[in-house]
Amino acid sequence: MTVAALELDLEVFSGPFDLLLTLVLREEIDLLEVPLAEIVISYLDHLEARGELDLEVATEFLVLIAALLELKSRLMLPRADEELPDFEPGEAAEELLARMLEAQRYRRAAQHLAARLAGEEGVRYRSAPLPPALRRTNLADAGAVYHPRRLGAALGGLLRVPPQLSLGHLTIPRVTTAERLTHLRALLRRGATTFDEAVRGADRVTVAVTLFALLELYKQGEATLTQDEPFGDIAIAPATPRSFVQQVAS
Amino acid sequence: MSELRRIVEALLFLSPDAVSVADLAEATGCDTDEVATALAELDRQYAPGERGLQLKRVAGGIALATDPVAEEAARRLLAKPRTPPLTPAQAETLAIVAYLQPVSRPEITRIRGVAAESASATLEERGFIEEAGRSQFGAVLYRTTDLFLRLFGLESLKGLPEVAEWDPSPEEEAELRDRLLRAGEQRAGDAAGV
Amino acid sequence: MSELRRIVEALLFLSPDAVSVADLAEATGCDTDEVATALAELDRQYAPGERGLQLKRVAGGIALATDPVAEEAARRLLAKPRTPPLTPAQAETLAIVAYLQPVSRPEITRIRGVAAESASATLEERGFIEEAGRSQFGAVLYRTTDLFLRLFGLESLKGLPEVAEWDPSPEEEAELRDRLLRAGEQRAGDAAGV
Repeated sequence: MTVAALELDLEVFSGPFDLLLTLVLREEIDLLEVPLAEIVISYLDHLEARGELDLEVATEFLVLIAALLELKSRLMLPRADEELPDFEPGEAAEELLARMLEAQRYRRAAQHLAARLAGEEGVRYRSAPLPPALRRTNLADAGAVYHPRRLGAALGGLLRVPPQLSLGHLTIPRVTTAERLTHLRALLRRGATTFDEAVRGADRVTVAVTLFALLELYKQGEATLTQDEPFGDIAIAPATPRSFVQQVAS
Repeated sequence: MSELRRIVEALLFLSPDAVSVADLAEATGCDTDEVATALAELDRQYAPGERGLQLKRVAGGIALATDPVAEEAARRLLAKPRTPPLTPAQAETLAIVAYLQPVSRPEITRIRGVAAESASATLEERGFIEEAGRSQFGAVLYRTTDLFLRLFGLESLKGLPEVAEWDPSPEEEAELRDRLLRAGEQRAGDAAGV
Repeated sequence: MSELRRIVEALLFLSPDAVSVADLAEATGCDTDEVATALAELDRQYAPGERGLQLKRVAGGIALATDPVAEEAARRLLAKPRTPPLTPAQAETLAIVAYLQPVSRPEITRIRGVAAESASATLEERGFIEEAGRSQFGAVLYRTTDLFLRLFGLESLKGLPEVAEWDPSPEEEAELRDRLLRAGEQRAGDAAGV
């Protein structure tokens, strides 16, 4: 089975995955209403039922679901053009296109190689050991063809610890979940707060990471969340006596 | 029949790998023109349909191989297939190594979108790819082997079609672009309204 | 020429050992008389002096073997130690064995940060390294051979160059083995993240 035929049964859509994809791209279904996590769970259920992992299908699924997640997360976050001029609309799509084209290229090359190998079916080479007379090497015939320096150099290379990767050219990991957790806990020590309050003046990335941190707080049972309507402000309240929160935060 | 032709035939029979004309010349003490003449004589003897064996130009040299006419019987006698077919993951990994060599495993992973550990390990075990040094970050680089050329019937890597041949057609690319860009426009439009 | 003759020729070419008429009959799906007829045809083709190969009747059946005319050239081509340039993987593996012997394959893998099966198999096949018993955990241990010393022009292992000479951090006093293992683990971690 291919990813395309993965049967989905979601609230907003029921049918094969490729149809959903088409409808999303044709804007006939709002991506914001599609629960991507449920699609992933459907796929995992399907894998479990099948009991084996077809890597090619899994790759295709990962590429598609990653693309959908990326589009959806951009739809959900407020834009900040001034701050991130490098995220032009369409740029992510261009990048995705380039990657899909590259993957496609090697998938076709792979088909060519597989066909080539199949075409050589029946052409066998001999793999018998040499006759005993040819297997004996006369030590006296063996001259020095290698320099011992090569060995010292190879070992020296192995002693070298590789340089640390420079992440200087990446702008994304400027803010960590841990930082935003600390920030949220500090706010909660003073009592209830709201998401808008927690991300006041923050850029897009910080907003996203703060949301992660908030979900983490909720999971840990440190806070309760209330949202009256979609896109409305989220009210955040400490879920436990303040002493406990302080204890966790310290 | 010339003695040189007989000797060359014997050397091709014994050698586990394809043998270059230069190596045949050195071993026989003849010059490369003489070896080429002997090979031409052998070519006539091994004309298609004549023998159970054929003379193949592969992996930068000459090798004796069986004619596919014997495959069924060979499988019964040796009780093993020639070489199992490639899984799609292995074929893709091999294609990337063949065209981009030397190439690191992280780069293969980036192109394929999934980890390539198991496919590259299998390809290495089967002797299709081998290590070719390390990248500046210490990641192992891979290249294809002579065995790869031999089993795929290639004389050299030049025998592979140009990589551009596998690019999607302009129409396919335009269609894919259109679909993606429309999603992008929607995103811009919707997001502006948030 | 009959197809059966061609198939029998291919089977004899592939088989490392002599093959019995019964086995040939079973593999080809023919009866032994037909195989005997095909072998008689082959006998004529392989008449002495015609080819570089001979059809031999030996204990256990029939075998293809080279004609003695090729003996000297075969020795020149195949019996010399095979000494192509070492690949980086082979040089690293050989250096680890040379300096740390006896050393197990898992340890080589840990130091290199990547599996060493194919490199150590090649080194063993070429006679550069050999097995030297087993570790307490049952892993094969390797050591270098006399051929290794010869090919590197060394009188003994004492002649190996000082490692410190190549070590960019000679101030570190820890034992060579520990330092190699630590660098290897670091490398494996980093490479995975690239």
